[in-house]
Order: sequence, then C-alpha cells, then structure tokens
Amino acid sequence: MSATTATKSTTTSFASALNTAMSDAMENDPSVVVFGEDVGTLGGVFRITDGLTKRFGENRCFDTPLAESGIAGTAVGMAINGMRPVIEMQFDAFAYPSLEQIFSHIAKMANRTRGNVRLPIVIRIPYGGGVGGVEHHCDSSEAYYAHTPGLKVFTPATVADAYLMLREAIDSEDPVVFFEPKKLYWSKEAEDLSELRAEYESGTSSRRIGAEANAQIVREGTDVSIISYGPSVSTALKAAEATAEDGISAEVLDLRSIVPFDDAALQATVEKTGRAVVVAEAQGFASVASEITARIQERCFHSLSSPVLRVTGFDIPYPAPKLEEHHLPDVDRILDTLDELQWED
Amino acid sequence: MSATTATKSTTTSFASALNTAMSDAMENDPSVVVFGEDVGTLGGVFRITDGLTKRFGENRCFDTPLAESGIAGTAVGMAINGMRPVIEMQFDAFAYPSLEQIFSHIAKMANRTRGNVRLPIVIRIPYGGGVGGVEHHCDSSEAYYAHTPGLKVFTPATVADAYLMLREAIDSEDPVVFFEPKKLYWSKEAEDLSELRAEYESGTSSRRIGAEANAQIVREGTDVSIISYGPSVSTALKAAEATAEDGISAEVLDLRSIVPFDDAALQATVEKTGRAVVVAEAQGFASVASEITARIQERCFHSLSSPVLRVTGFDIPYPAPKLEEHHLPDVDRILDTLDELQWED
Amino acid sequence: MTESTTPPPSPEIQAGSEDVTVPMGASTPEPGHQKAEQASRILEASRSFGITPEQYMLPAQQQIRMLDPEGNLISESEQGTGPGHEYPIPEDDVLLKAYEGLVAGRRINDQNYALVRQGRLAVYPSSHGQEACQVGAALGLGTQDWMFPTYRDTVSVITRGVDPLEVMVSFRGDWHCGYNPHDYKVSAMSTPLTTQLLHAVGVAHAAKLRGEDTVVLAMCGDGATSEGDFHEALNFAAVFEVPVVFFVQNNGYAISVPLSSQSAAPSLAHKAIGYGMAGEQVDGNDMVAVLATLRRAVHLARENSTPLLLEATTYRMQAHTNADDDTRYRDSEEVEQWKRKDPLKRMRTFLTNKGLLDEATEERISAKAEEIAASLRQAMTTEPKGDPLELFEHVYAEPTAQLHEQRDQLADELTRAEEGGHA
Amino acid sequence: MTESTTPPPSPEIQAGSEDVTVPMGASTPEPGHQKAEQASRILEASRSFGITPEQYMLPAQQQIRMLDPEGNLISESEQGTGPGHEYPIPEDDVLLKAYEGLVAGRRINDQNYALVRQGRLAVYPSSHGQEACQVGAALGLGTQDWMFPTYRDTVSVITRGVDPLEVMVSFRGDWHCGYNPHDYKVSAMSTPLTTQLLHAVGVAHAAKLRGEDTVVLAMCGDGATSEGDFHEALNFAAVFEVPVVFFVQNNGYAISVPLSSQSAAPSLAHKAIGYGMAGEQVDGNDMVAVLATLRRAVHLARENSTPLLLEATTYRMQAHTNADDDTRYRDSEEVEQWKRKDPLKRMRTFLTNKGLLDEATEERISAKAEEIAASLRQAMTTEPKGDPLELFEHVYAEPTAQLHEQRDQLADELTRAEEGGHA
Ligand SMILES: Cc1ncc(C[n+]2csc(CCOP(=O)(O)OP(=O)(O)O)c2C)c(N)n1
Ligand SMILES: Cc1ncc(C[n+]2csc(CCOP(=O)(O)OP(=O)(O)O)c2C)c(N)n1
Ligand SMILES: [Mg+2]
Ligand SMILES: [Mg+2]
Repeated sequence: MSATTATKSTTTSFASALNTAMSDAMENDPSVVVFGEDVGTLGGVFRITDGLTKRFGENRCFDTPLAESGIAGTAVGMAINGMRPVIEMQFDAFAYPSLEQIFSHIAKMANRTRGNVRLPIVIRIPYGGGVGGVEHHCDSSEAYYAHTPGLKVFTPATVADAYLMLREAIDSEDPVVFFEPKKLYWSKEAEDLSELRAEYESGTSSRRIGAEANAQIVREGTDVSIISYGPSVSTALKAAEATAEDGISAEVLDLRSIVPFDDAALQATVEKTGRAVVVAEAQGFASVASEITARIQERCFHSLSSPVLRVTGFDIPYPAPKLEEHHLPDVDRILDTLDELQWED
Repeated sequence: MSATTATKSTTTSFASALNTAMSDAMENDPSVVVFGEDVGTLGGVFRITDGLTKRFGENRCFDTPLAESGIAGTAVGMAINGMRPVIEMQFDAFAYPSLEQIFSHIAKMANRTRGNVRLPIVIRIPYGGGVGGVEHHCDSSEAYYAHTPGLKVFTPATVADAYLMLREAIDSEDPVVFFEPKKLYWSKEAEDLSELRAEYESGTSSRRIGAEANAQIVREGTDVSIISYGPSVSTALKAAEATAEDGISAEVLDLRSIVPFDDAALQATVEKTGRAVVVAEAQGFASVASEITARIQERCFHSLSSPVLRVTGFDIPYPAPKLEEHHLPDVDRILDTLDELQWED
Repeated sequence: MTESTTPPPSPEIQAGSEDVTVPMGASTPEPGHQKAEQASRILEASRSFGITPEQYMLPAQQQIRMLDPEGNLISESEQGTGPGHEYPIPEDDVLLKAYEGLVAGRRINDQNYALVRQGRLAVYPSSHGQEACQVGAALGLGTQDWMFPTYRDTVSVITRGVDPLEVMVSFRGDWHCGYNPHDYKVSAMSTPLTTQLLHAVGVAHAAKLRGEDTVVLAMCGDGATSEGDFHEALNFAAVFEVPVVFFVQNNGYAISVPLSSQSAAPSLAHKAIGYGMAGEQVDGNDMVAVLATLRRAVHLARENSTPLLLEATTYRMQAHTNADDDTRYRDSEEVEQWKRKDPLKRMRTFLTNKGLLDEATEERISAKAEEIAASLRQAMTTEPKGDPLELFEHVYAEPTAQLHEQRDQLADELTRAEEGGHA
Repeated sequence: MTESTTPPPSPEIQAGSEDVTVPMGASTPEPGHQKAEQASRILEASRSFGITPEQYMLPAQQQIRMLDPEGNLISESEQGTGPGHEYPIPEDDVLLKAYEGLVAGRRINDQNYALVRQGRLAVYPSSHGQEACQVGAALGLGTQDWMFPTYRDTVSVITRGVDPLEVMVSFRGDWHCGYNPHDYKVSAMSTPLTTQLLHAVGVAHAAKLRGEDTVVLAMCGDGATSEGDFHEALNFAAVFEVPVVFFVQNNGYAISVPLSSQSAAPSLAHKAIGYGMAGEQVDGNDMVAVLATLRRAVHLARENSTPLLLEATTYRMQAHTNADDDTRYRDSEEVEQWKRKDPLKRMRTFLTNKGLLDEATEERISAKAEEIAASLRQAMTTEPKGDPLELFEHVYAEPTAQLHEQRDQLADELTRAEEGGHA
C-alpha cells in the first residue's frame, strides 16, 4: 500500500501477518498465551492461530469451553498472575457475552488498583462485513469499546499493520481490543515478514502507536481529507482515486488506533485541506465516526469550508448477505458525499 | 420546571411518578409485568416498584434469581408470548451481563423476523452519578444502547417526564431502554399525577415522543443553545441562569429521547442562537454528546459562529465518591465552556 | 409482610418409605433457607417411585436405549429404565411417523448439502446423523407448544411443519428469518449460543401466568451448555417451575472442540440436579428411545409444570458447516464407527422386524421425502428480488425520523443507479 | 493430528469394588465423547473410599457440623462425615487462632457499623454472623495462595493480613481499592457479582501452567450463584483441572431475595457434580466445621490440582448494607433464631469446654481485637487529601494524549478555583 512495499518480492497475507505476530511474541516471551474457541487444534475458524498449538504446545495455545465471559474473565486472572493473554472472540457479536468482564474489569482494573494491577490482555475480534456472513457475524462493534475508558482500540488496515500493531498490542501494558477486518484476512500485499519483524524489534519503528497514537497518511491530497480506519481504508483509497479523475485531490488518513486517538494528525490534514469526510462501516449514531466528526469541528472549525460529513452504515441491524451491499459504505456513497462538500463556496 | 406547573398545589417526587406510571400501566393492561432483582417484596433498592407486588400480586411484579442476562432473556420470551415486560436493572453497570441479550436479540428481533415478532420490553436503568455511589454504581452507559439500532433510548429530566415517558415506553411496540437519573429520584416538583395521567391517557399530549422524538425547550434564550438530557438538564439550566447575569441569554434544550432523535428541534435552536454547547455526564469519547455535536455541525454549519463544544465526563473510569465532583460536568465547567465560544468574533 | 417473606413451610425432607435413605438435600433447611414448592414436587415424585429425590433427579445409571446398534430391540432390563426412569415404547403409528420423519430429514440434509456444493445456498449446518433427535423434537410437541431451535435444527423446524421455502430464506441470505414464528410456534433459529433457552423460559412463564397449557422445547448443543445463559435458563425455569424441556443434542463436538474439553461432568444430564430438576441421558441415535424420553419429558413438564433436562448422545456426521474442515480435528475412523449407529438404518431394521414396514409404505415415505427435497430445490431456483428499502421498515414499529432520512438517501441512490448515475 | 483430536483412552468406568454399583456417568462414553482425565481422578478418589463417583461428588447426606448450636461437640456419627467426606477436627492451635479471628472479626464488623452510623464511613456491608466463614476463608490458605473476596468479605481480607487502613479506603470513598493485591495475594473486593470467580480460575490456571503451587479461594454469596459467570467459572476450573476452592457463603438472602427464590436445588453444593467436581455443604456458623472442610478442600485442591465447591450455610444478622431496611423482607423472629447459633458464642463454649480458653487468653484476644478496632477508627479520623489529578494517572500505563489534555483542563480549573475564579 505504501510506496516502499511495492518493490518487495515477497507477498504476505493479512492472516499470516497476524499469525506470525503471535508466534513471534510467543517465541520472545513465555508469558504470552493464546486461547479461545477453536484456536487450538483447528487454528481458529479463520486459521489465524494455525500451528501455534503444534509449535508451542497446549499450554501456550489452547481451546477453552464455549463461553466468552469465561474466556475474558479467566484472561483477567491470568494477567493478574503474570501472563499476557491473547484471546480470540470468534466473531464480533459473540464477544457480547464478555462485555461485563471487559467493561467492569478489564477496562477498570488498573484504575481501581491505582496502577498496581495492570492487565496486558489483547482481545482479538474479527469484525465488519462484506464477506456475505449471516446475522451476528458482521457487526462493527468498535464504538462500544472505544467509548469505554481504560481500553485501547486498534484496527489495522494493511498487512504491515496487522503484524506491527498486533506485536505492539501484545507488548502493551494496557488491555487492547484488536479489531481485525474480516474482509482483509485473505488480502495479500508485497510485504516481507522478516523485515517487519526487524522493524518492530528494533524498537525504533516510526509506526509505533505509543501513547500519542500514530495515524498515517496513506494518500496525500490537498482538497479534502478522508478519515477512516480498518476495513474502510481501502474503500476510502478507491474513492480518492476515483475523485482524482474529477480533479479533486483527496488525502486519506488511516487512524490505525482509535484509542489513543491522533488529534495532531487529524488536525494537520483537515487544516491543510479544509474539508473532511469520515468513513466507517458501523452504524453512524453515537459511533466512532461521530467522535471523529465532533473532534474535527472542535479543533479545526475555522479551517473548514464546509461541514464535516460522515459515510457510515445505516442505523439498522446488519442486513442479511444479499442486502449488505446496500448498507456498507462504498465508493459511490463516498463520491456522493464528496459532491456535497459545497465546492462552489 | 415549566411555567404551568408552578401553580400546582401538589408536589410529586420523581420516584413516585415512575411508580405511578407503572401501576397505571399495570392497571390498564394485564399483560404488563414487572420483574428484576429485589423489585417485589422490597420494592427495589430505590423503592421505585414499591407496593406493586402488594397491589397486583406476585404474578405481575416479582423477584427473579440474581442474573441480568436471565432477566433480559426471559423478558424476550415473555414478550414473544404476549406480555409487556418492564424489567429493572439494579444499577447501570449491572446491566452489562445482559448486553448480549439486548444487542443480539432485543434490538434485532423485529428486524430479524420482518416485524412479525416485536418485543415491547422496557429496560429500566438507574444511571449516572452525583450520589456518592461506589464503583459500578454510577456509570452513564446510554451510548452503548443509543449506538445499537433497534432500541429506543429515553431519559426523563423532570417529574412530569418520569411519568409521561415511562407510560409511553411501556406502551411502545419497540423495546425502550429507559434511563432514570439516580440523582433525581428524590427530587420533587409541583406536579399532579392525576393531571399527568389525564394528559397521557387523553392520547393528545403535546409531549408524546412518537417516531419523530419531541425535544423540549426548557428555557428560552437567544445567544447560545445548551443541549442536554437526563441528569445534566438541571445543571444546564443552572448554568443558563448564571450566564444570564453576564448578559448571555442561553436556550436550554432537553432532548428527552436520544433515540429517536429530534433533529428538527436541534436545528431550530442552533439556527436561532448560532452557538451550541452539549452537556452530558458520560465520558465524552464516542458518546451521545459526540453524536449531538456531529449532527449540529452537519445540519447547522453555516449558522454557527463558533465550534460546538462539549462538556462531558472525562475519559476515565467513574471515580470514587470523594473525587466524583471533579469528573462530573458542573455549572462552572459549563460556564468556562460558554466563555470559549468566541463571543468577540 | 408480603407472601415471599414467609415461604410455605418446608416439606418434610426425610422420605417416608423404608427403603429410601438419602434425604432430599444435604441437610435440614435452616430458617430463612427454605426451598420452594418445587422441592416438594420432586420429593412427591420420587416418593411415588420409591426412590430418593437424588435418584430421581440424577440420570439413570446408563443412558436410555431401546435399540441396539443394529436396530434390534434390546431386553427391557438392559434399556436403562427403572423406577422414576420409566420409558414405555411409543405406539406403532407414532413409530411409523417418526420413521417418515427420519427419511425426510435425511433427504433434507442431503439435498441442502448438495445445494451448498452447487453454490446455491450460502451455508448449511447439517444435522446428518442427528435426525432421530431432530424428528423426536418435533414429534414430541403438541400444536399448542413452542419450539426454540438453533441453526442446526432445520430438520426439526421442517418436521414441525414450517414451510421449507420459508426456512431456506436465511441460509440463502435473503433475510435473517424466513418464517413468522407465531404461525408455527417455532422461534427464529438462534445463532448466539444458548441465548434462546432464556427466551423459551420466558414463553413458558408467560403461558403459566395466563394459565395456558404450553410446553416449550428449548434446544441446544453440547458446546452451548458451557455458556452462562444455559445456567441462567435452567435456574429460572426451575425457580419459576415452568414447563420447559431442555433438549441437548450432544454430538460430541462444538466445531472442533471435543466434549472432553467442554465438560468434565459424568454427563451433561448430571447438571440437572444442581437446579433441582430431573435429568436424563438418551441414545440420540435410537429413534425409539428419543421418542420415548422426549414424550415422557413433555408429558411430565405439562402435568407438573416442571422443567426437565434431556441429553441425547449423538454425532454430527458431516463438518460443522460447509465452511468447516473436520479432518483437522477428528479422524475418519471415529466417523466410521458412528456410521454403524445410523439412526435411520436402525429404525428401518426395527420397524421391519416389527412388521410395520413393507415395500409400499417405504415407497410412500420416500415419495414424500422427495417432495420436500423438490420444494427445497424449487426454493433455490426462484431468486426473489428483495427490496433494499425494506431494510428500514422493520427496525422500529414505525420508522424514526432518522431512518426516514436514511431511507430517502438509499432510495435516491437506487434511482440514480437505475438511471446510470455513480451511485 | 494434534493431541486433542485423540483424547486419552477413557477410564474404565465400572468401579471395581463389589459394593459399588453406580457407574461414573449415565452411560459408557461413545467415541468422540470421551471425558477428560479429571474424570479418572474422581474415579480413583471415589474408589479409594469405596464409594461411587456420584457419591463422592454429591455432598454428604447432611451438612458437615461438629458443634451443636450450644457449642457442644457432637458425636462423630452425627457430624455428617463418612467415606469420601471425612473431616478431622483441626489441631488446638488452629482452633485457638480461629477463635482469635472470630473475636477480631466481630469487633471489625461492630466497629465499622458504628463508623457508618457516625457518618464517618459511606457504606459497610457487614458480615456480622458470618464470621466463622470469614475467618475460615483466611486461615484455610497458605501464603502462596490467592483469595478472591467480595464486598462483604472485609473480615476475611483483614484476617488474611491486609492492613485495615488500606481496606477502609474503598468504604470511605477515597478510591476503589486501597491495597495492592499483589502485596497480599488478595484481589480487590469484587462488586459485580461472581465475576471474580473467573479471575480466580485464571490465576490458578496461570500458576498451573508455570508449575507453581497456588491454591485459589474464590468467594461468593448464595445469590451470586445464579449468575452465568458462576457456571462458566466452575466449568473452566473443572475442565482445566485447576486448584480453585469455590466457597459460597449461603446467608439465606441476596439483599431481599430469599434462597427459595434463588434456587430450587436440594443444596447449592449439588451443583458441583454437574461440572464433575466434588461439592460439600457445611454449617457455616460452626467454626470447627468450617475450618475442617475448608482445610480439606484446600488440601485436596493442592494435592490433586482439582476444584471443589463448598457451601457454608450461615446468616447475615444485619441488613444488606446500612442503606438496606431488612424489616421489609424478614421478620425479627427469624433473626432471633439465628442469634442462638452465633458462631462466636459456640466456639467460645467449645474451647472453654475443651480447656483451651482461660481468662488470660480471652483478655489477650480481646486486647488484640481492640487494637484492630482502634486502627479502624484511626483510619477514619485522618482525612487524606486525594489528588484529583491522580484520576488520569491510572487509566493507562502512560496517559494518552487525550488524557493529558483533560488533565490540563482539570489542573487549570483547580488552579483557578484556588485563585477564586468561577471554576
Ligand atoms: C455466543 C456464541 N459464541 C460463539 C458462536 C460461534 N459458534 C457457532 S456454532 C459453535 C459451536 C457450537 O457447538 P454445539 O453447541 O455443540 O452445537 P453443534 O454445532 O455441535 O450443533 C460456535 C462456537 C456462537 N454462535 N455464539
Ligand atoms: C452483576 C451484579 N448484579 C447486581 C448487583 C447488585 N447487588 C449487590 S449485592 C447483591 C446481592 C448479593 O447476594 P449474595 O450473592 O447472596 O451475597 P450477600 O450480599 O448475601 O453476601 C446484589 C443484587 C451486583 N453487585 N452485581
Ligand atoms: Mg455439538
Ligand atoms: Mg446472600
């Protein structure tokens, strides 16, 4: 996706980047353990944990009974007792049984104990639609977590970030909810995992998120900023390409981390372009897209030539496979929205 | 709070307005049942269901085993089979175990079945802080529900609304999450329950929420709009009084219903005043306040003389009793924010 | 003081009869620790069988089974039945009807499997091998009763009478649920595991409050028993004494996870006593035993307004769904072993031996199954044009102002798309 | 093929000894339905006692009790013990230490109650009447073990050794948890019911993975057993074979809701068998029996790496918290009945009869209790000035950019407030 990667000879899939991030972390740190439903023998329904049990044994990657609150709740205990659990929720909507554990404990334990008990837990959640999934398998649930103080919320949009950000999530002393865009699992890019490993382990990667967050401009432009994250970044990029044909130069910002949030990058791009569109799959009401929109006008009000507009899923339950195309933000809907940005002003 | 009520001789508490709303609904419709933890014999830990078991019998108001998912989940079945359950969650954070039932079923059942199975369930949640409550007893969790399509979200700020809105919630064919500001439970206003009953049962109340929502201007003003709901409305009103002394005339809008949302009222007040501050107790990130802020600038961009600002809780877990005053939006913080509205422009 | 502060005097817990030595609970209840009336019902029931309440609530010492793997009727003494665990063999017409269901059920599974391979169905979780459970579940209920099925219970749902075309709507991806649950008293097939058990309890509770005669069959798999909602549902049902039969199809796996990683209990039926209800385990590939146990459970639930837990031991012969690769977690030898216990074959042998099945009957039954299969294929040829604007209709009883706006936006896009605009 | 596809051959499930007639489970496991190793441990244990696995896992036929309500030792044959349920009486020094704990515990409860009435504590959920359970929980554990208490378990936490001043921080409202859990291996007292049981299982699991000797005591009330997390915790513990003792203080009420509205089970201890673990019920107002059962449970957990469930029948003598009015849901007669079973009085009588308690010892013990009470009062006189800016320090290991901004805002407000501005 970035200019430098185009020259690489190896291609790497999003799934294998995630898988390698976990195995590298497990290799480096014996306290990293992976568990969840079907993550052991089967390697996960998306095969993201494939081979981990074979390589590291059943004490390091194992199946649990089928109970998500149990998975999250025992992860709390594991983390209290020195482990770094990486847990998988099989699908977005199946994390809901664990929300009490996540909201009331995982998010709050450090604060409750004045930092004496930190919970370095990674909660991996495959999310979003566009894969023809049936009900409960396509929710974009990031807002629930992003609204909950004490959680970090990451979502990679590229193969490189799948690796780098998952490594960082596992190394974080804070709990991280790690949203993996399902529709990207099978995507491939020209990336070399050993280079990514070297970049990460050097400790000097310019792509570290840290406490300040580190949004990346994935396409430069001058007329309008398209702000996005996760599965919508590629749609945003396509829309930017398309609108270039109409003579509009769109800059695309990939947030990568929702919490923490990169206000500096947001402000920089919007002040530069003077217009902004926020794109996200989730239903729009009280969403992360609402937050981004609110922040832009709070911080860049006098730079704005038109209101900040949102392109999001509708405020409806995620539709059945045959209708999902009408729900999801697509290139056309972004283009329509770009058209509304009062260019004549 | 409104001009007409000032003349009434009776005073009514918020708690008794809620209690009477339930008993009136139970009286009128045998399918209304009330259940939850400690709602029967004890009358609820806040005594909101006091006397209902005595009056209507144990088949109409009863205690359940201590399990919130069980409460919400059996409410689904009851509603499928012709009842109108009104369930109580004992405190905000104790509704979290029921979120899967609420997100995956209560919100979606009507859509799933193409409207064949509607779930007229009311989920009553005492929420918010300011009462010196310990951890888990003071969350403002409305954003989780407001973000979930298929749920309606109401929150009354006055004694009259406690009665009228709860009646409407119980009569709604849709599930309603009914947020009761804890700190208002003991508040009293000059209201007459029999008048409210007559107003509601006449079917012609001008305060019905319906499908369009029906936000109310609770204070007229010309210079700035303060948008709020639930426990923050009274704080907003106090700030409006205070700022009047500095010669700034603030209009205060009480949203009452968060979903559906009254865009017309929002637009009308902001277009009139040209400035807006949004006030809500919940942590601000990806919150209902974010949504309101985003909507204002989307719809009233060219009327705005300054950015829309938010006064919300900080993005931290709700603090312990001795520190909550520093977290909650108060009059001073609203006044500070009003000061920032670029009056010199 | 309302009633619940002074619970009814606790039942005499030392059983009266000589040969009964195990008391009701572990000890005499203390003041403020009295048990509900439920306990006295269990006590009465156990007393009438001359066994202890614990013996009544625990499953029989071996799983209930009437047919051996070859389909021969086994002797009564080896069926696992006994006092408090008595399961008379159903009448001939019921047995024949069940066989019809088995043949149709197998045909439905195979037809849908074929449709998936042809790419005409998006997904199908097959119950191939579990048809005895599927058919038993449907035949055990009266028309006034409710069924709460899962994604795997297509055969139950169709056997219960739901139009196959309507059932397929969800697997084809048109909409989430294709039938009107109220038309059939069959809930939407549930995906979030065990959540539906609580709905089942609520339906039964509502019926009980109105004094209606409604038994509810709540279905789930072995893996699903690990979820918290399973626990809450059984407990609510027992505390409120509502007639719900919890029917667990233990097919040995939750996707890839074997039962041994799911539970360390002697059997899943052993969970019942922890709620104060009776549990039983049945050979789920024995159509006769499944019918016998389910019918009795439904009968007891109806008569005594009491919940029961029935675990049927069976096997999923195919992968979890078409998206699954079961060779990753079980070997073909294990699958082969279960082929020998095929419920359809066993029932055919039994009925033939019994003289209930002649060629003409077989033909009639096959023809009927073919009809259903044809209707499934038919369902897949008609490609119904769903109206995207319908998305906004069913979120609330009346669309909100917000949804009106969004609907208008989509309508506009659709119009422009037809006109060739960029939406 | 990895290991989990081919589970170890299932144990021989028919017990060998003559007098054992009840098999392990309800039936012979089918291929693909094998039980985990856990089952074989239970089988071995039961065999060694000459009883069936069911008899081993079910609670004894009456609750374990060593002292009668007056505090007299009851005859061994009436203690409820038996093969597989044997509970030797602890040594004299342990008994005396427990009595010390009881006296201190009662003093803590009474002192805090007084502090609440004086308005110097915001809230206090008293365990008055439950002190035998409270003390037993703390004394049952080794220093390497962990305790997971609830809001009601202040006496356990202090008995375990946590500084009383640190404990009171949360009840005074300064901060959520006042002590560092790692310093004492005592988790923050949990408010969301039964959630902490899963944490306990995770701590034990981590220890097991590292081969450490750590037993975890997971505490909850009777009402809390209804939550889904209770089920998930017991099941995880049994499946992963981790040494967690689940200790339920059944005090008859969940706020206003009596046990009869919470469960229809013969006892809460009967839930154990549904997870494949042993359950026992004990007289929770009998300090000797509580100690005996808890010590053995901890011992078995440690030796066999196995979870157990222990239900202690006790009574909450005061209201749920100071905010509660218990006259609304129970009559004083019931409370009076329980006064007669006061754990402290019973233990005093027992020890005096046994010749272990003379006046000097009593005095020494009282003096120690007074010391703790004094330190509690002391904690309440110093009003620590909490730094509001600390609110932002503990949300993340390093405050995010957003929290820096918000911290600056509050800092600015505080400065202006000092200067007399309108913030
Ligand atoms: C709450 C929840 N978690 C996870 C899933 C994903 N999932 C679907 S089926 C399944 C296995 C279910 O196993 P079991 O209950 O034994 O039923 P079976 O599929 O064997 O019929 C899982 C984990 C789900 N549907 N719901
Ligand atoms: C998840 C959750 N739901 C509700 C509550 C509110 N609540 C606090 S204590 C309590 C009763 C608990 O009863 P029990 O488990 O018997 O413990 P006890 O208070 O009797 O010691 C309730 C309902 C809570 N703390 N957590
Ligand atoms: Mg299964
Ligand atoms: Mg209790």
